[in-house]
Amino acid sequence: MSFLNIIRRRLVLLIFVVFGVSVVTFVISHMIPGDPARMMAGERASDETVAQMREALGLDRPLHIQYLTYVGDLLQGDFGVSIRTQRPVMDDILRFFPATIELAVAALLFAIVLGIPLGVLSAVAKDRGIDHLTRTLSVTGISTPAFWLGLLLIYLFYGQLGILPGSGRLAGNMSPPPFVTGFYTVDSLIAGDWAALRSALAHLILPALTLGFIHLGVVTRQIRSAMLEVLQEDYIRTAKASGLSRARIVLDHGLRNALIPSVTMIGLAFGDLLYGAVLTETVFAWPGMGNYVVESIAALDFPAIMGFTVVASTAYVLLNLLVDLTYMFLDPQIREIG
Amino acid sequence: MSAVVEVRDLSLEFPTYRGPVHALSNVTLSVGAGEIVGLVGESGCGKSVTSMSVIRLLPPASNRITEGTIRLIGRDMLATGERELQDMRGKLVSMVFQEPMNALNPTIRIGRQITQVIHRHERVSRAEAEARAERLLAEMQVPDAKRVMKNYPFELSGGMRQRVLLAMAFSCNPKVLIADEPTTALDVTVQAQVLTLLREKAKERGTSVLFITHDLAVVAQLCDRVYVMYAGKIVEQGRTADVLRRPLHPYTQALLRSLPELGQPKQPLASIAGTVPDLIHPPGGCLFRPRCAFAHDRCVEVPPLLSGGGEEVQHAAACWLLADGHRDSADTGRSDLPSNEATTLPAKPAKQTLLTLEGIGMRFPVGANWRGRPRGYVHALNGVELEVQRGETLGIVGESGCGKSTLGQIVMGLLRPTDGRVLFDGTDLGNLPGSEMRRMRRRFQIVFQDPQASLNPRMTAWRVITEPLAVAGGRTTSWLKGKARELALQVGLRPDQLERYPHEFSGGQRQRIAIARALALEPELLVLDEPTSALDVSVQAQILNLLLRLQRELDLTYLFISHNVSVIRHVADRVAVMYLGQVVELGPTAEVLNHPGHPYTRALLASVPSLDQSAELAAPVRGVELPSAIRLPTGCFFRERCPFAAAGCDQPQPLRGAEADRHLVRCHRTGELPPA
Amino acid sequence: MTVTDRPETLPSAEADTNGPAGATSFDWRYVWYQLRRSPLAIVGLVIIILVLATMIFAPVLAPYDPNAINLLNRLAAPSFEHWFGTDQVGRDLLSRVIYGARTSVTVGFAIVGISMGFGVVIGAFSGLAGGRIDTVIMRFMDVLLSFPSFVMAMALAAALGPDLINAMLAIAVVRIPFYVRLARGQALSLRERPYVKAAVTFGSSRLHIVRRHIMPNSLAPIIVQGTLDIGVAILTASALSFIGLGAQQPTAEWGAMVSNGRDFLLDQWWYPTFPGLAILITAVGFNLFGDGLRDIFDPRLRAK
Amino acid sequence: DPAQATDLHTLVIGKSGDPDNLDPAVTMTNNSWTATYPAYERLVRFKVEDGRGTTEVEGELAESWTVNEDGTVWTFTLAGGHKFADGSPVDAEAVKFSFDRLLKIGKGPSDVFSSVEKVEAVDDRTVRFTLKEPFGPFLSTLVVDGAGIVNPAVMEHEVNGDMAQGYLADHSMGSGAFQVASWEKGQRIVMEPNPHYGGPEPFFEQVVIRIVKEATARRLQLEKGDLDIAEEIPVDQLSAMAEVPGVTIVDEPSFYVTYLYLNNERAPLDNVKVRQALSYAIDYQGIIDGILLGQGIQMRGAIPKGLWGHDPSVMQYEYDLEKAKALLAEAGVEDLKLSYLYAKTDPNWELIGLVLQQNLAPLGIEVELQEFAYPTMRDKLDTGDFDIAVGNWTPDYADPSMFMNFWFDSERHGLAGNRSFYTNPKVDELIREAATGSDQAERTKLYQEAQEIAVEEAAYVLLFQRNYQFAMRDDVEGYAYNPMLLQIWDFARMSKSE
Ligand SMILES: Nc1ncnc2c1ncn2[C@@H]1O[C@H](COP(=O)(O)OP(=O)(O)OP(=O)(O)O)[C@@H](O)[C@H]1O
Ligand SMILES: Nc1ncnc2c1ncn2[C@@H]1O[C@H](COP(=O)(O)OP(=O)(O)OP(=O)(O)O)[C@@H](O)[C@H]1O
Ligand SMILES: [Mg+2]
Ligand SMILES: [Mg+2]
Repeated sequence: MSFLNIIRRRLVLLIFVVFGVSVVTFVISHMIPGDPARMMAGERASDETVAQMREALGLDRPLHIQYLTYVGDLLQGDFGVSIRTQRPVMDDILRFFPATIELAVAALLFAIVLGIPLGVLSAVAKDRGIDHLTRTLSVTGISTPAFWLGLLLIYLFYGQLGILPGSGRLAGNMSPPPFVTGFYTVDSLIAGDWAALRSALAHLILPALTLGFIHLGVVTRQIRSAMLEVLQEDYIRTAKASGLSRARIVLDHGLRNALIPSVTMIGLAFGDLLYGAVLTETVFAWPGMGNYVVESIAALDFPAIMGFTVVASTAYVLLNLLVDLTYMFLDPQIREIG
Repeated sequence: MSAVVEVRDLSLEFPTYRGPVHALSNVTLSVGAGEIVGLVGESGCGKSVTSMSVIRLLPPASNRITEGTIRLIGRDMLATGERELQDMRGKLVSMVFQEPMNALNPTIRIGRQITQVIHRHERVSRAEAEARAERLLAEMQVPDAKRVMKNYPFELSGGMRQRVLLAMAFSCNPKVLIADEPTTALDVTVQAQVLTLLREKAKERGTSVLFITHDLAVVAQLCDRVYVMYAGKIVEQGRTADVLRRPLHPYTQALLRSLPELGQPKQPLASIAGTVPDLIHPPGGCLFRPRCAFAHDRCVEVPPLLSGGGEEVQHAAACWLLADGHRDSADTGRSDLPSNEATTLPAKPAKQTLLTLEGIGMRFPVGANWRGRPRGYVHALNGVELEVQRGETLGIVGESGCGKSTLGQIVMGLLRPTDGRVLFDGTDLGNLPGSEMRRMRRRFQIVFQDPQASLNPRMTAWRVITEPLAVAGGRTTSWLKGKARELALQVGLRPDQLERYPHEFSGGQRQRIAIARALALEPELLVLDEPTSALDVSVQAQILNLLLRLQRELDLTYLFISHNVSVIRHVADRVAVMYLGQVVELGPTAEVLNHPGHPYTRALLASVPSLDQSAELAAPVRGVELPSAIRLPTGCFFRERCPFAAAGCDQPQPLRGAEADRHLVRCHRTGELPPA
Repeated sequence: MTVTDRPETLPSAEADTNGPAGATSFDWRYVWYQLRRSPLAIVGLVIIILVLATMIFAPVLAPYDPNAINLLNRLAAPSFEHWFGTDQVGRDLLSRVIYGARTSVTVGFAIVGISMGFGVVIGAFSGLAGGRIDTVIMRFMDVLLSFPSFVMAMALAAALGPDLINAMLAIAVVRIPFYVRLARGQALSLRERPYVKAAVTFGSSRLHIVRRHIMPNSLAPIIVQGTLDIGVAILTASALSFIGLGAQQPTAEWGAMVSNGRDFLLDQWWYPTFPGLAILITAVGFNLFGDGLRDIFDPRLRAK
Repeated sequence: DPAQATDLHTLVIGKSGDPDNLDPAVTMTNNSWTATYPAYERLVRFKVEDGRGTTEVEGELAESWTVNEDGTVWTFTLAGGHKFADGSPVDAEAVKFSFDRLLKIGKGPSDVFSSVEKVEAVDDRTVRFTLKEPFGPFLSTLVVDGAGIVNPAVMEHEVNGDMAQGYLADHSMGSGAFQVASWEKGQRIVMEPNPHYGGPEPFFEQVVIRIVKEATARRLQLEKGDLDIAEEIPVDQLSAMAEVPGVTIVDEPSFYVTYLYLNNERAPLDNVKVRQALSYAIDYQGIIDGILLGQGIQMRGAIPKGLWGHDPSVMQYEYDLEKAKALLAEAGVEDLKLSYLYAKTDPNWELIGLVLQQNLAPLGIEVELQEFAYPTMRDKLDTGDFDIAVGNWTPDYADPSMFMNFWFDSERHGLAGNRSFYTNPKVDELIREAATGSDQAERTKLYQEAQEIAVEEAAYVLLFQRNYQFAMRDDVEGYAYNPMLLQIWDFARMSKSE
């Protein structure tokens, strides 16, 4: 399949996904009891106030009109107004997005940097002690409830040892660095604000560890099984018969080929980070999308939930596209034929 | 002659969950300097294990060497450390494997894969290494070596890859080359080229070669000396000519006699009954004893290698017969050949066409462009016209990818041709309604190549055999079981084994099950798609015999597909030679194979290695790649590779013949060709 | 009769020279042999058995009524009477963790059962049908896969009312596509197997092929996946409970217990710790065992 | 001794939830008021006496006021000297602008002022409010957050006729002592002094409101000195925290009450006997001791203790299982199955449900806990789709009408307040009369009379009046508790010692 073909398929999928997500959330939002107008007007508002609100929100119009209006606005980047914060959903999301991405990237880096060597080690030492150890670690990672691990880490590193902060992105008495990327670590580096950098890093460690631990398991397991499969390919035997060193065989011939199928897996794992992020952000009060959506759900703030799901699924589809392209780039068979 | 490879008394076992597999027992062999030594034997007899052990390539944890020594160029390989072994591999001894498709790393460019080996063993600059790699490729007759250096393996054909692997193997001028069935996966025409190349280069450089194969003819063409293995033991050894001409061991004798090239066409072959012993519980004494026609009391003891006497140097076999003087040559003793009663062929009934293929074309879409439309088509079949007469065997022969299986599937109605019609007994299968098609289907059945894959692993044998009957419904289990027993007996299976699952049978038995299933509906036509190519020659002989007998007894019509010319020669009444989805030659078997009219048929026949050592192996096609079936050549499809190409070949060729529809050839120069 | 045609009456005819059973066939001895060599899978199996036993014998094992509140004995530290301490309304945590096994494991099995059941049927049908139907179904599944599944589950659970059954359904629905893909892949590859083609040649119906050939032969990888998924399902369900969208009071459910206990982490560390450990251990059990099974059944990983 | 982690001149508050919106005409949540209340000034404010806030009002922007005979026209004279953060004076125009804006936007906070017909700026320092009808609590409504005076210059930020809602959502433009300097959503709000503030110069140079969602984390940060004030510490942890050196627990009675709605229109709770039985079956002290760890008192009547109008002698139900059984028998019902509707909004609600299950079991009543997301729960409350539900209530302004008129007026069926669907024409009459009167003694009498009836009829199960607690470093000074101003601090009057 060609690059163009992949892109086309993903973009068509994106249309369907956005359509599907918007319909589903829209239906859900109208299935629930609870009148958004009343929620926005406040607990003790009078009926007139609520009616006025309903009209302002267009909630008095027929459902399909409401949906069409919503989709029309959506296409113009207008996600509506949050019931809870009464601010444009898009503004909110843009504000929280970088935090989540920063956390996810940090977690993924942790998982990859540690997971690939562990996976390779485990495959090379299959069925020996180190393999059992690594597999135990990876299975534990996969099996650990993130919310619980987060709590334990807070208890230990913040509560007992007091060496790392347990919530937020930055020490409370610090101002965030000027916005460039939205990543505090990167931005403070750019601004040369070392204190902020230190604080941002310190705040990042525990949540990234929590989130990364699960994915460490995923990555390790994936690399291990891909390596095991690759290591028994005929070309590995050829390499051995040519006297190539073990390191060269494992890293150049083995890992190179094991990484190709792993890209997809790891890419999809990155998509799953969102799921983990919801819980991790809740536990660490990390001001990101996950946190935002949990609060929105608690308040049944459907404009916000819909906005989030649309953005998240779009991001997911685009991420998949990126993964596909990377995959094609890594696999010469696909790259060269195009 | 000082031996560069010396294996002495090597015994090796693999621990498995069912107990240790005694893969090698007391194997002793040697390869002298500059010598090409063959190691032959049927599947699973331990050839690969032996070869891998020589350079200690088996993962240490998976096996245990229980006794013996291995010396390579004077070095004790069992006492050598892993580092040193690595230094030796690729430099002193290199290895070429069977599957060229997978033996190269798919993600590294060819050039780097070769230079990597050079760099590993020699301190040379990058430029030097690259220059050398390119020279090597050129030497291995890789056209356009410079470009190939930058290619990835998938961009090369199988033959090219095997050349690249040879280049890699020769890159550091090793003393010894171990080649483990390097040509088994290749087409005969390519095999001929690669073998010629291998022999030349080895002789040129004085490299010793340990050549592993299951094909006795290849040994005949290539090797100075040969070792015959059976069930992990060397059973016979000697100069190639001696062993092939005067085999000493009953196994070697039987093996040779089960080759179809040595049998009379359509006559039963002397197969070896039974199967290879289970190496977990090997029979005591001589391992061949249970299948041996000459077995006697002494055979419960392990026989040593005994000289065959006479003037033949080093010709020896592990058989008590030699010691006891029961016999001294293959010509004496009981003959396994059946009596001549079967040789009288039944008179052919009047010609009656059972199957007609009219202008069959088949295209498969490949790839997809950005709109999801195919980017091109594989032209698997291009206007095939054939008729099959009731009661005959029509053989279809051709190299891999020429469309044989596709044709078989179209006949079976498993694929719908893009062009043309299939008429069975006068009925067009293309526009039959579902129910009638279902009824029609019972009249023709198919047997596939891979007996393992053709049986559902989760059904017992009797269920497999009676599945066609059960599908029709309305039969009791006991009736079905009874039927299964009948069919089993018919194909030579023990009825008491019918409760077993397919994986509990040997390959030959599985193929018998598949045949029994095909017979269940009492069909008139059987399509046999390479029914024996996954089997060992001894088992192949059993199956061929069975098929011939069934045809006689049940008056069956066969469409017999094979890439093996000898098999076709043995079973077919008429033969169609296919090339790139076309029938290029068609006629009575003997006529086509003895007086081929098409340059391609000639090339094909010339490439088939012969047991007759004097028949020099030739590589008669030009070293041009097989054209792609996606972009078909214009004119005659064989034009670019044809040594006789001339003006006029750029026009499409029709099938034509002197005597109408007896011997047809798709070549306008047939008459002008020099005698073969 | 000639030599060549005699039935193979040799005692050693059982030979299977190709080593262990073929890629998809099932040989208990082989499975057991491999399991024995894989201590981790055994550990997993033991954990699963223990958890299942806990689930079944909860009434016998639990020292107290898991729902009996005792406001006078709130947040008691682990002691001889209350091994795991008590929660903020004085319920015995050990008893609640034991009863929690019932909730969590049942939910895990139910989720996998539902998604597997629907997924396999849809997938096998889609794969075998091919063509336009297949395309439409798979595009639909692609869409479903791109949904932010956990958030969808959250939204669904929130909208339908927080409730274990709703959470279960929500999670199961978003997991269906995985099984559809798996089963379809199996069907697609099995469809090309000669024995399926052979079945076509003697006029088998589609139903016969699915029942006799596709289903039995695609089961192993699907069951392996299912085993691994139970761990995931338990985790996901507990995560939903953790954010308050799953099990409701007074049902004992591990995720909800961790959630309730999080505020007490500093002084009453045992409250969130034990139920969290229970989730971890159970998930580890299913994952270890599933991993082991996969190693055994994955033909690609089999030693050649 | 834990390190002083924060600057001396910075006050750091840790709260559990992010404010939603900082526009006083929009926001309805206490979390927002923490920032908006100090950022704006109002015409009047609560008096502070002896370091404690009272529920009586005094002038803030207003110097004095008069009301006409029938209580429909209020005229305020502004004190002068108050300036917005941009230096412009707070004049009558600004007051008129603020109320016009509030009413035009028409969101939640405007609801209290639905009786206002018009606001006029008579001159620079005089504003006149005309009411549609007399409204007893009018003066006390002027202390609510929504009555904050906004700088009319805000209209420069108006977009598409939104009356600058977009801008004020995350900025402030008031004359209060501290203005919002920045707000990183979900993380913190930083407030800085208003350079033109009319009052004495504040001690703090900066106030930081940090969002720390986990109670545990808030507690740890306070103990370590990273926070000066930590809100919403679970009762279980208060005693442990009190032990930590440097930490003070503020623990005061509040008007924050928790009670059960009994659906008066649905059988069997339409039977007064059954309702009374329930009221007798509940172990009030058990709940207070067990759930609040004793940090509260059982309610006595609807008007909480501490608010004027409270009647210390009104009947109070007590735990009496026998009586409950007898009443139930009298009602002739048995094997009841009742639903208990709640949400996660207040963690106590779930615990109350569990206790309820236990308490009612001996009566043969099975209670089914039904948890919903809060909006869903409210919808069910609105439509009367429940048997028993739980609710919390705090008054918006310091007037018993906040309880009596909201809870018992049959016109408010299903609205916030009368979610028991209680109907009694006599009570209606009494409380409506009380609401329009302007004489406090008169009104008290009317309310107490109504209250007696309603309590007797057990419209609600009145559970408890909870204490308001938070933790504070003990070097923070100048905090004056006011039960009307929960989660609101008067930063201008607070300081820290070295
Ligand atoms: N890793 C292994 N574990 C168990 N048994 C093995 C292993 N490798 C090989 N064997 C067994 O050892 C025997 C010899 O195998 P080997 O691969 O040498 O046969 P071969 O002669 O090369 O056959 P083929 O022609 O099929 O390549 C066979 O019975 C095989 O089943
Ligand atoms: N389903 C398919 N899709 C695309 N191409 C196909 C398909 N089936 C066969 N082909 C192509 O059609 C050509 C003929 O294939 P076919 O299997 O008939 O060859 P064959 O002569 O049987 O070869 P072999 O000896 O290797 O079995 C090949 O180039 C093959 O790649
Ligand atoms: Mg081999
Ligand atoms: Mg074929």
